[in-house]
Amino acid sequence: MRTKRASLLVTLLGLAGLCAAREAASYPHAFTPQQSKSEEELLTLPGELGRPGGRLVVSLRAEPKTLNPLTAVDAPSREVILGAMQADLVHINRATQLTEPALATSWRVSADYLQYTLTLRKGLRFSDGHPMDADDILFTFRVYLDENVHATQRDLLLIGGKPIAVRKVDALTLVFQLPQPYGVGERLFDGLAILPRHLLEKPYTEGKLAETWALSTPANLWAGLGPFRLKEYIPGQRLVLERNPYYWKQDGKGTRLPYLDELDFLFVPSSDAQVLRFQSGDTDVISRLSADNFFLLQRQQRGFTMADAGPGLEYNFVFFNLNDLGEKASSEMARKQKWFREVKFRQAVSLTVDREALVRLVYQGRGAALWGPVTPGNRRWLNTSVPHPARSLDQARRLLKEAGFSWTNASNGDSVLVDSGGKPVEFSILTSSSNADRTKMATLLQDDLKQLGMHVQVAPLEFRSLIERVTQTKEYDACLLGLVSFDADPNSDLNVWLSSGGTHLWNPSQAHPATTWEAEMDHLMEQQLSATTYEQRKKLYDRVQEILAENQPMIFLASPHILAGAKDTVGNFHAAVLEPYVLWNVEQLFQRDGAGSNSK
Amino acid sequence: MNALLEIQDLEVAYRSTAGRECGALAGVSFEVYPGEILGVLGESGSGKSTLAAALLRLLPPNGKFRKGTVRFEGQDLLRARQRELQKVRGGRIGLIFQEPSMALHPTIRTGEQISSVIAAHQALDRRALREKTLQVLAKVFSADANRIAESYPHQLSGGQRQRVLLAQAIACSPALIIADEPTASLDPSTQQDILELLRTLRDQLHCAMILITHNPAILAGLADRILVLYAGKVAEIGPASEVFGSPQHPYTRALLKCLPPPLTENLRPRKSKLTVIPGESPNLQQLANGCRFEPRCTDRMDVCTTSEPAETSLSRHHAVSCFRYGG
Amino acid sequence: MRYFLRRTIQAVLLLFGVSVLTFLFSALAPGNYFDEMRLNPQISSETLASLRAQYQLDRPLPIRYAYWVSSVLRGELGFSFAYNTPVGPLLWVRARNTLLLTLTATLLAWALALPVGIWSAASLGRWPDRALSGATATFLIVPELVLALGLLIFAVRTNWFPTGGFVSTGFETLSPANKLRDIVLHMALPVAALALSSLPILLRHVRAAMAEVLGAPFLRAAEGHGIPRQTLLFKYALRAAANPLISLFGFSLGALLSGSLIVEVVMSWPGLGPLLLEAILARDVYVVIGGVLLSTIFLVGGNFVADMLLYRADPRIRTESAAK
Amino acid sequence: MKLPSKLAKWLIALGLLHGAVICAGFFTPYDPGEQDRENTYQPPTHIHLVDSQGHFHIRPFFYRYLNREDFSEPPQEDTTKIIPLRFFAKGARYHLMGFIPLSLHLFCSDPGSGRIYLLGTDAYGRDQFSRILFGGQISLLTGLLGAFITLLLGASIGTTAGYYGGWRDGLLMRLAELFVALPWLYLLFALRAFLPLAVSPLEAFLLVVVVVGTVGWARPARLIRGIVLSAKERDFVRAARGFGASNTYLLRRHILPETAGVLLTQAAILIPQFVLAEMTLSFLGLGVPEPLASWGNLLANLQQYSVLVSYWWMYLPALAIVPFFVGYLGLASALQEHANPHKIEVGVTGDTV
Repeated sequence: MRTKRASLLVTLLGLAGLCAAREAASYPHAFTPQQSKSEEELLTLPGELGRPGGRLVVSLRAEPKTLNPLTAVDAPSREVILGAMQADLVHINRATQLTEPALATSWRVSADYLQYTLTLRKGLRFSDGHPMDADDILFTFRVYLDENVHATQRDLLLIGGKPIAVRKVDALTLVFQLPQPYGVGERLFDGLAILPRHLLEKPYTEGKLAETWALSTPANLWAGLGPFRLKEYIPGQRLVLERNPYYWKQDGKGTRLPYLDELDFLFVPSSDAQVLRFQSGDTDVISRLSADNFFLLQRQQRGFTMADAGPGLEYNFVFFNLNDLGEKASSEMARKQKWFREVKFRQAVSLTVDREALVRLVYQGRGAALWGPVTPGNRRWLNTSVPHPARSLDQARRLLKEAGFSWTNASNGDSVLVDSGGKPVEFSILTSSSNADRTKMATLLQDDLKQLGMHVQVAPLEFRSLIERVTQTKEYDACLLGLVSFDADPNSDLNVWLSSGGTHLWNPSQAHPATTWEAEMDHLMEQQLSATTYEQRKKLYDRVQEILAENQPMIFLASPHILAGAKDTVGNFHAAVLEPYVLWNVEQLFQRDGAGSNSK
Repeated sequence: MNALLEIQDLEVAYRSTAGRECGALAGVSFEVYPGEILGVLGESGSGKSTLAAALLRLLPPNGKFRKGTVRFEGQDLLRARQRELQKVRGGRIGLIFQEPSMALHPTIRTGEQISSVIAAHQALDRRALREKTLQVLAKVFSADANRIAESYPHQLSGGQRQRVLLAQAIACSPALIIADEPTASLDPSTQQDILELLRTLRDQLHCAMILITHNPAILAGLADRILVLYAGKVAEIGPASEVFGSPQHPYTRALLKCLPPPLTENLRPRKSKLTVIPGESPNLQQLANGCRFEPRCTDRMDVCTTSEPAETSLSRHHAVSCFRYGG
Repeated sequence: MRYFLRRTIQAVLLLFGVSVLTFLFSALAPGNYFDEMRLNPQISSETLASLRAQYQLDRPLPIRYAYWVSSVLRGELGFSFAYNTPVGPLLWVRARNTLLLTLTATLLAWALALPVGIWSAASLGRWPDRALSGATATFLIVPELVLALGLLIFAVRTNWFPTGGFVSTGFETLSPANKLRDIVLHMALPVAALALSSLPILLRHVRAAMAEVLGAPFLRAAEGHGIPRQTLLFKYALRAAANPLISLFGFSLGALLSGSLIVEVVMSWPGLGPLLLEAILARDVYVVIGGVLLSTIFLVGGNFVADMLLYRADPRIRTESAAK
Repeated sequence: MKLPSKLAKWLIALGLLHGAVICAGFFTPYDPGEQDRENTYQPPTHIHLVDSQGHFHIRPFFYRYLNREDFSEPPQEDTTKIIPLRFFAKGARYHLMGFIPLSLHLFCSDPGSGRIYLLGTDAYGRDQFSRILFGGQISLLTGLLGAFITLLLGASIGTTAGYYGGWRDGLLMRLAELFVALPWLYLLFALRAFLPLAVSPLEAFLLVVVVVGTVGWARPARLIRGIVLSAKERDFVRAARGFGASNTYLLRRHILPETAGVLLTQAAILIPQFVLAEMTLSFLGLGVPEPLASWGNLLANLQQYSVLVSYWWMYLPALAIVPFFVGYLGLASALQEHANPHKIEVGVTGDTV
């Protein structure tokens, strides 16, 4: 056996949350619909005027698996499809985190928040030149909602278990009927690619939709509404996209976007190799940089623009196994769960964590300490009044003493924490072995907790084994994980806070909330779902954050900054804290020298 | 007549794994003349094989020449360059090893093993090489040279293998053949065949031969001169008729006493012979002062325990190392 | 001929065994492909169940196995959950790239290991041998991954070699000669990493096998016949030491598809490595089983070649099997 | 019997190296798991005899490094405070050879005065020197026991297959092929699922040994089989069999000795490989758990690109391990020479038989 440790694909828990938010669309920039030749209604983007032509090369950590938005669930496929090849009706701007017009130029909400009327942009064409109209949208939603297609988007379009209904008013107007009131439903449309009926209707009726648009699809059988379209796929090596000549955006001077002629995705399966290839000039932009590599590149001064976009939406935390295990629980597990259920125990653990050291040692300072799930990067939803208690071993000890714990001296002279039954407090923390940052955090935590006399073992597990343990078999003591909100809106974490949610990690999918504070959180989350103003929602969500801080079901640790880089020659490079961190404005990126990356 | 091979005061030692040295040959001198057969007689451990190896500088890595010269056709082999030496080995001096089953490469066809020897000394093309190989084989096999050439050693009998070794040795018509126990592992009738063959070859090729053996019977009637080796020293050297007729050294006498009537040797002669001479051959790592044969000698004198005898000439061709003759 | 037939039957049985065991392990390994979606709040557990049902993941193991075997017979080698395509074509393309890399590296490693190992054995215990032993010891502890990374750093610093991949971005526009040059340049580092990581082991074996035979009487005999040293070492000694080396060579051939995983990942070589590694982690089981099966075929092939070579090289084995 | 000098030399060298590892607690100043979070990635401490004013001190001393804001700057020594080295001083508690409780260290500094890092510190500010020596205890034992298990399995299976031949050979060799062909990564995932999460260090270690030992037998088995195959066809073995020698006698006297060379070579190769295999297992959560040190752990740090190019002292563990591996390889060669009968016997009697 000669397999050695590989820096395996760091699988972030990409919690893609596409949820509704009730807020009026307010735009920082003026979008002026402009009538251009032959009924085309192009969207004009502000920003630096670019230079058409050239090629941009980006590395992907894994090969995309498909070009079919219905079956794409892996991060690379989504990044390619949603980021560069497809377009949605309404788009969440990754920089402002607000909704803005896309394929739909405007939307109207009925007074009862049950009806959304969308107006389509005029003169839209798919990348193969075929015109797009309301029938394509009807087709798209029929496909998404068809149970036999197994589209993962289907669940999004069910509200309260009932599907959204779509009705065509005329060629450019559609009415979406929601089964129950829902905040700003327009956020639902982000990420829903519109499918070309003229290409997909046949496979759909034949029941072969899932297999269509595999990577080997000939370029002429593929069409989308995004800035780029398929040119060529070379298995294992790269995916080449070319400029969509029918794209519906233009720059301030009326030049049709995108600027780039070609967008190349190279498959570079190791993160270190990605850095090296960026360093050697093979790729033009890089994102998801670790702090170490960020410093490394910054130090080199090889003509890179390095960008620290600030704290992202990833929050890392430890949680204990609070599941109701019933008869399944061993006596040992029952004893441990008695500690874990004790809120003072959790608070003591939280007080012992040296968050400052985590940020310094794990993120080399490019991160933020966390006391709640909302990171400082998400200013609109951060509850600034949640207390940030300083690390205090004395206070932690006092809490533990109050909860009936005490200390004895072990044979080797170490002080050992014991529970009321005299048993030493020992437990293990699961963590994903492929994520170096989290393993490091766990090791630091282990050392922190040793000072309380807790004997903690770190158990790094391969990711899927970990998920199975946490969500299926529930055989674990504690677990260190991280979640990334796809969208800065609280609703993206709905299933984390609802006690019935599948990602309510410490005790998922409960039939009834196990505790009063969980019941209160359920109530608050549901309330904010139907609340109509930002202020109302913010107040409700602030209370959720307070409950979390009081009860510490998750002990929040730290959040890394979003670090990215680009060659100096790449114009309009602005890293965002939302995915895709760098390619979110790919239609505006351009090569200053026009040549693009192709040095060798 | 000029000597073909002249060995003077040859001393060889081995370094043991513990790092100590022990002498295997201690000042051996003799000559070999063109066309003659010199029989070298000695029991196990007397240094016979070392002598054979030393002549061609084939000592194992832990063997070392201490002093002496080996002059062959006017060239000092011990100081010759590797290239020169290689020309002599197999070209001018043919070598026959004692164990035919181990001296042949197990996975190369015999014909190829012979042609390799030829190719090492003569620039011939493939066909000529093959022809020459078959010719050489024909000299040692009355028939079937082709089949033998295509065979692997393990497919041949002991006698056949020994003939192949012979063929390798004579392949380049050498001036001297050194045969180290050529018949030791063979049954008596095959032994006779091989000895007969050796004699024939000598007559055909007019080469000299050093025939090393522990068995005096083999040398009788074949060797022109006899050299008796004991514990790395020459005990007695002289014409075969004289040495066999009137052995002078006590060791030679003891050795010849155990000679059974000719042609009735049993299969494993070594054992029966050596039991007759009392005592065991000396441990060369722990030599006392004095004559090396002294502990086993029936004629020992006082002087024998304190110093070593020198070679004394009895006649022009006959010399003995024993105090009885002056020493 | 009968021997050949017997080997074929054995190979089929082996493949059967490997596939059954891999299937079992895949069932035992925790989690399945759709588990990652479990943490995705967009997707309900009903959808997950229906997806699992669609791919028959909810069926009992024997049925899944039967389903897979029928797919193998169709030449598809099963169906990839992630790629939504048959596994066969996924594997072929990448296996070709892997072979290009590993075959070159293996041949290079052997071409280096033989002369150097023989030289080392011939100077056993003297300084060249000692220096070499030190060097092999050093290389033995350098993990393949570190070696590959080191070479990449070298490439970045010197700019002499590309830092990974198979061809440059503008490959299509190059002239045939430049295309060849481009591929060779891209191959240089991964080949070097692979060759260097297998070299110490090969060297040790060549040296040991040669040291074993160098004291043999027939070599001294051959030396006594004036056979030149080159012939002595490279023909006589090497042939005598061939048996263990041929077995080892069989292993080298067998590892052609499976031995380059890490290097491929680090050097972003479009071979089987990245595909299989991702498939293993994502529990895309049929891709894994297909990959395992493919490398098993190579293994069997490698052993078969080794047996054939042994049969050719050692007449004693030939005689023995003829006698049977 | 007296050992040949070369063998003795290697044995002594390895003995000294292992001695240092076994008595790691005494030779190292600190507990290998102790974190010094203020001093992560510290370069090795310099030991001085002459201070910044040019005064000579009899007692060796060192300076602390000033903390750096940015890791890219070279570290500066704080020359205002001389920290003397203390020899045979009391420090962290440890168990010598695992059972003698002691707190005596060969060298350390006064508590609270600043810490000495002979080989620098890692990402957690742990003393690398201590980690290397303590890590050796686990890794060497893993390598030795693992190699022993592998070779024992390999030799017995290979010998059985080669010696008895026939259906046994076929079966065992197919089994070996199966073992080589199996996807071990999968098996290990499966294995991990069955094991309790929090394994004690001892359990974890035994697991590593067993996993490492049982996975690798196929290759040695095949090599051994090849040798046994040819050995049993040697004339003297055939002869001995003809005389009615028993199988056990033949195996013990004639066949197994032939395999010694390959076994020893394999051992010398396997020990380093197993030390590294531990690294892979750690990745799967099967290896030696943090914060325990092992050589596999230490080398794993090098797999990060940023570490590889930024902190040169992180290479030192690799350098420290080299002498052990050179020692094992040298020992293997010496043993091989010792075991090889031709070369030595020839010299002593002068006649080869």
